[in-house]
Amino acid sequence: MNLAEHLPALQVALPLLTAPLVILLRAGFLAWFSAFLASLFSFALSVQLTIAVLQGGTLEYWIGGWEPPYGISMVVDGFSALVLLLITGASTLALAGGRLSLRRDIDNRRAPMFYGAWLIAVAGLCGIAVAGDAFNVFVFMEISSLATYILVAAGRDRRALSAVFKYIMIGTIGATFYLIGVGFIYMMTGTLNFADMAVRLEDDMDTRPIVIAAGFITIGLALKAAIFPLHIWLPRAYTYAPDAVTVFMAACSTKVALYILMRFNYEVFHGNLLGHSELFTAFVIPLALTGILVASAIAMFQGNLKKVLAFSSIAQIGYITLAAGLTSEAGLMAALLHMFNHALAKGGLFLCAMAFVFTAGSSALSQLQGIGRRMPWTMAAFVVAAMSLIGVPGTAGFISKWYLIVAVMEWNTWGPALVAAIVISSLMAVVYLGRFIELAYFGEPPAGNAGLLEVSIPLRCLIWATALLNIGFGLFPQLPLALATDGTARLLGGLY
Amino acid sequence: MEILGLFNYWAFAVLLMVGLYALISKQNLVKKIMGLTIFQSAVFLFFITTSKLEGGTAPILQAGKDWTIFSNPLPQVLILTAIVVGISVTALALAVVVRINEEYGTIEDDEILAKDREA
Amino acid sequence: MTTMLIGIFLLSLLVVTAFAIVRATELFSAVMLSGIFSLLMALNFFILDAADVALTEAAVGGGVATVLLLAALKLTPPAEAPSRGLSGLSVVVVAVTTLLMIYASFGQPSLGDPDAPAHGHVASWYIEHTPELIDIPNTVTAVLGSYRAYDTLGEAFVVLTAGIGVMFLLGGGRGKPFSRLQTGTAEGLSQHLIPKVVARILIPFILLFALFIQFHGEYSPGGGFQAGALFVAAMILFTLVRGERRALAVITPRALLLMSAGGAFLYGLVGLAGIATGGQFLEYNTLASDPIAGQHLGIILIEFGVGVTVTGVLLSIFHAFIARD
Amino acid sequence: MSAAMLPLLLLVPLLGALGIACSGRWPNLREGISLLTAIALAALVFSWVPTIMVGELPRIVLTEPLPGIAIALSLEPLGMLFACIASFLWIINTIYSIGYMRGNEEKHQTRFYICFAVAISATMGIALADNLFTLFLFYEMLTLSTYPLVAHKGNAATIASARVYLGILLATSIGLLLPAIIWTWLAAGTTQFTAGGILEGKVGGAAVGFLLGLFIFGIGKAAVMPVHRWLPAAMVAPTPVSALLHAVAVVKAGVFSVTKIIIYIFGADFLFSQPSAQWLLYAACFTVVAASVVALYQTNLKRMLAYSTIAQLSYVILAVVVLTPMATKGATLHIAAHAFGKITLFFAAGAIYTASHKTELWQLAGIGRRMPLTMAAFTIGALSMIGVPPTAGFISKWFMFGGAFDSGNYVALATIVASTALNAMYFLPVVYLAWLAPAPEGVDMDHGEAPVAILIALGLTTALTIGFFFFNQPVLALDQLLVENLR
Amino acid sequence: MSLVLDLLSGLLIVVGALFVLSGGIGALRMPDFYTRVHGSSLTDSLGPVLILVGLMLEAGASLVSVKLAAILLFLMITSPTASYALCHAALQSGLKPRATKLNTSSPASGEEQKLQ
Repeated sequence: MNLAEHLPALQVALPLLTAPLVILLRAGFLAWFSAFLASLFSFALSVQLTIAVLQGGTLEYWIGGWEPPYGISMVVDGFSALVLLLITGASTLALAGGRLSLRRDIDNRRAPMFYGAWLIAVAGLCGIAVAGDAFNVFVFMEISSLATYILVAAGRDRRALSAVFKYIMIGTIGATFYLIGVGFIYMMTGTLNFADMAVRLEDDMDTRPIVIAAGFITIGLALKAAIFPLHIWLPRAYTYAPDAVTVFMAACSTKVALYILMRFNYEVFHGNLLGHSELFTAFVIPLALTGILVASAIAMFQGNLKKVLAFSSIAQIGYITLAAGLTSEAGLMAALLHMFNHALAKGGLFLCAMAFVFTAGSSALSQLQGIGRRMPWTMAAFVVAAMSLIGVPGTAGFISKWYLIVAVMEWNTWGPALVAAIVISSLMAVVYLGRFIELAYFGEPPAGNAGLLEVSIPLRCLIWATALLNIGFGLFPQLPLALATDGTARLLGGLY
Repeated sequence: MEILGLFNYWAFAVLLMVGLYALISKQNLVKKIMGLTIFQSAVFLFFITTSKLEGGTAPILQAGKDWTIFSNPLPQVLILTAIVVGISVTALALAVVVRINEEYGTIEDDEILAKDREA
Repeated sequence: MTTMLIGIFLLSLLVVTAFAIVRATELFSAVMLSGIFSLLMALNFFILDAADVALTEAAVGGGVATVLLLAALKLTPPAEAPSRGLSGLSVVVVAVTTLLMIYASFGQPSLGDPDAPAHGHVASWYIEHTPELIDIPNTVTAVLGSYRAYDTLGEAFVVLTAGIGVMFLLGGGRGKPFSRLQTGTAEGLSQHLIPKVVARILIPFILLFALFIQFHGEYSPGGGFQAGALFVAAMILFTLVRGERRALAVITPRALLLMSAGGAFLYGLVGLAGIATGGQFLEYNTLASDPIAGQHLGIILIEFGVGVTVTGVLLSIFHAFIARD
Repeated sequence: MSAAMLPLLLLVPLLGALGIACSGRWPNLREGISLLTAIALAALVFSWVPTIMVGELPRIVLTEPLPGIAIALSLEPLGMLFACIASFLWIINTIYSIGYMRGNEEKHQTRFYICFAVAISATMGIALADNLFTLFLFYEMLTLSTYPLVAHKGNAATIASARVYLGILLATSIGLLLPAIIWTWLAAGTTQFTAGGILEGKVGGAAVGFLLGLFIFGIGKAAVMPVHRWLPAAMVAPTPVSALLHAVAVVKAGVFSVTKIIIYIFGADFLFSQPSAQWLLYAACFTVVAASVVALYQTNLKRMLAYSTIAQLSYVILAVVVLTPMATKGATLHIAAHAFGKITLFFAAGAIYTASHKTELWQLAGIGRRMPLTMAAFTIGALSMIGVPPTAGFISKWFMFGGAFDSGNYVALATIVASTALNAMYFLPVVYLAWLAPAPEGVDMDHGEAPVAILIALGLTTALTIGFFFFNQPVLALDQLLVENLR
Repeated sequence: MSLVLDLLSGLLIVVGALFVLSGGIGALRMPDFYTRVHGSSLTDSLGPVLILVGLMLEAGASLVSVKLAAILLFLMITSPTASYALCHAALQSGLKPRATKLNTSSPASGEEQKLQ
């Protein structure tokens, strides 16, 4: 047998099947280690997939050997590969960097369960990224969500629990809305396979149920993707989850919802639904704009580093949706690139935040005063990642912002206004990040922790690796560009 | 008759409404979960409705039985899965509620919020 | 026509029950009502020709969910605080949603409309080709176990995840991992004659029925999940009458953990076996020399896996809740 | 020399920074390394002069992250001139800093020297930038690397003004410059600096004036009013930093970028064929006069110098705008001349502060008798600012004046005359005060000259200020090249 | 013959339904908990029996009637047990029957003696 052709299936199966073994372990370290290995291997797998996609174009895999639409198919194109890289990479990074922090957050005997849930979350997200079948997406969305709830609920603060309950409720509403939408589409087309849907939808252009279905699916996924104003679950979940979990989630969980959102709207609805593009734009862009501005504004007044970053995430999601809402090739490029680059930057920032919390014991800004002088290396990396988030040239963030602005400029007469909004929000980002950086370097350390020390060397190296990635992909963005181009082409297949 | 054929959809709509309402506006967490269950069952009902075929029977092709029309098996399969997902979510949510009750001493949403604020 | 009228009657009951659930302030009565709700729902499913779904809904909604809710209520305040009337926002959201649905409904094929698109295409293909491709009577099981086995794999893992979650959050009582779970309440109802005797009589039958559902799923409604639920029902009954200590002696927490993990893992292994024997992931044709036999083997194996996982997980959840006090 | 050697100019200071970081524990070694780096860099830069003189334009593309957006370096006469000034003054500045930092027992000296080196590297990048994108990249790098320098003291007031510094520079660059660059890219399809400009026929009408505005105010470092606020705010920095800001790197980078954009992106002829671009002349004139007037009312020495800088910068812009070959030469000359003069003045101010901790003008009464050397240097610097021969200032002013006269641009003429008078009005009183006025009561006069390192630096710059009056041929030659390239 | 069977089964079913109905009414109208349970449980065990028997007559001798018989059996076992458990639980939680005066011992304790 030739494993290479089974890559898509293995990508999901590997973490999924390791999980049950992990929960049987007794010791925390073993559990962590096996979870880390599994995550590492699935990262290797997604690298393999990426190479395969770049060389051979889109891969399709028929599970059980049943031809779609009768069986379930997996489809891997540039976009999926990009998301896969994010998921597995983020998980590996968070596991590798977060060992000590997690060991402190989760007591040794519950650890196996925790890491099992972690692997299942990875598998679920990967499953969504490779899915070619609408209902299958639902199933794996639920797998990943349930696992993520567990991860968040592991936070030490009791507020993690109330946060996770809210998260469960909203997440389930989102998933169920999505299910309703899929149901409507199935009712009108009799199929669940994305490609097949696109074909069969052409027969009944915008019958009522399809329009409603589009609405339900978009809103349901917007709930999952925390698109403003449906973001209420995100800040608390990010803030009170264990720090390493936040690194993982921030880098990929909402991205995956956005991924499937764009999949559906572009591959299935656009082109098959009269005026859907206009409707989509009209629906998404105002939300995205307000999201960008309001969330950045809120972030400027938060007293907690993780909250600041969480709100900034909402703003960044706004960027992605804005770009996606332009329904233009440049817009899609920008959206895909920004997914990748934002994940890099935010991952790095949360990783540093994790290091700070690990030493200072709290993510409250007041506790982090002067941390920059105690932990120069980590802080320097933080600054680099921050610049990438702001979009300073030479960093990854700049690339996507450039594409975004260009896309917006050539959109229509409103372009300049949008550019103004983007610029303003970037300046707000300067403010809320600069605020922390300034007080980290010049603030007076609080009484308790005057003698803080740097985190361990390996973690420092990891942090710096992330920071350097931010610069590297800013100077040599060929890889994400190639993937984004491929993904865009496929998405636009539905549009023209 | 034609209109009555849509009754299932309306029932589905109303159930969805009731569930969603309980989910959003009830303060008691267990009540929220019950609302969630209703909400989801409504969707199940909807799917199964799409599977029904006039004069059909359950899609079990027994030899000797001379049924020719069978209802649509696919939505049934989907809902089997969905039901299981639903119960899993319920179980997890209940566990969280229990923990919340231990930590906060209440399962009323507004009181929990108040306690978070003062913390 | 009559079925439709019965359907309408049941649906109305369903709606009424739903309102009753929302309005009830006594959580216990709300739980009971939701049990009734699920059974009504099951009836609806049945008259809509969805035997498997009906069975599952009855087992899950009427059985497992109710037990879980009760177990949770044992640990939480039993009554709902007086709520402050309708909240504006929610009413608006809700109303909008409903109107959307009803608006949409007019474009939809009416109940049982034979030429609705849903019945063409994929569905009819299943009906036609299952006999020669898989050759088992119950098309639902065929689709569930083979055509869309991947979804079912996901289903099994959703259950496992829920189990993990509960075991992680509640553990085996305070500060103990689930595998060390033990409990104080020894006796249960064992000194009460009537329940004891009745349980003695019933449990074997329930187990028997569970096994029937498990392994007869290809021919009649049923399958791993329903069987698992029934199995759990039997075990719960046993626990009630003989006390947890006995129950945990019969199936230790560690064993429960093994079952939960093992079943799901078995399912996955079947999938990998497909690859190992030169097929695709979750392809059964290659499992045996004869494709049909392979399909049967595969379906039986995965159904078994699902059953084991469900049993393990649901029981663990039950015990985790009980041990928490 | 091959273009492949260009990146060295950036790498040397960065390596120096690394070395400084590693040798932080041993001050002598650390400062030795900084000095060594400075000298090495200057040597490298000057070794390029002959190549440029023969009219070569070495160019190298480092990477091309986005199609049409490359990080590329190239060396043309203007950049050559700027690089020479910056690298050479850096040596002197380093010597001076050693004296100053030790003299005042400043904290975090390692951080100081590191940031200093990085800043110089960024400056080199600006000098060598081959397109707007590269320019922007190093422009931001310069801003960020100088922020810690400005905030060096780290007390509340300092941080506040440092915030103003960073805020204005970042806000203008991200908010105005970046959109301007993107606009240019969308319009012209490239952002490469090309003799004669790339925008001709691509944009027209009012858009030109608007785009020009985005550029001019986007480059906050050029301190055209009203985006000059950061410069006085940055006065909280230690004197070597002020010198770096005012003479060596930052503001020069500003006017240099403006000049480069006007002549290489718009293309001078095209730009000033557009009526909508004429406002720049008046903006520059206004800044010159207004800043000088404000300087009149300053009572703090360094603030006064700051406003004088603002005025002098707009001279350069003014000269470029006047736009005869002669005036363009004047502009480039003035970049150099002002650099020498202003650095002298700042060194003097720093020397006074080090020796006597005096910052206010009234305290300087009679200080000339205590610190004759320092004040002599100060006087020469002041004269150069006013433009009295035999100082550097005279040369540049002469060319500008001539240029303005040729083009019959009487607004420019009037401005130059007026501001010269104003300069005299605010510099001469200080000189008078320092030498002739009696010492006021309550001011201790029992201090001598500043440390010797400071005096050496001071002497060097003074020598330059005067020397430039006699030996300015190389610069003129470079200018000639530049002007020929343009035509 | 079949006519007779039909009539008989119909009769049984109707009567059974009536019993169930009366049980329902009783559950609503009876004065206190125990009496309600009593009413409903009695009719619950009788009504279904009649209905099932009626159905078995309809089905004749076939697999279906076997299944029905099984259901019947389980009903006979479970529904009394259920009512027993219900009352017992109520008694445990201290709910006293609202009984008018009997002999000296209080009804509640009397109940309990019966139980042990």
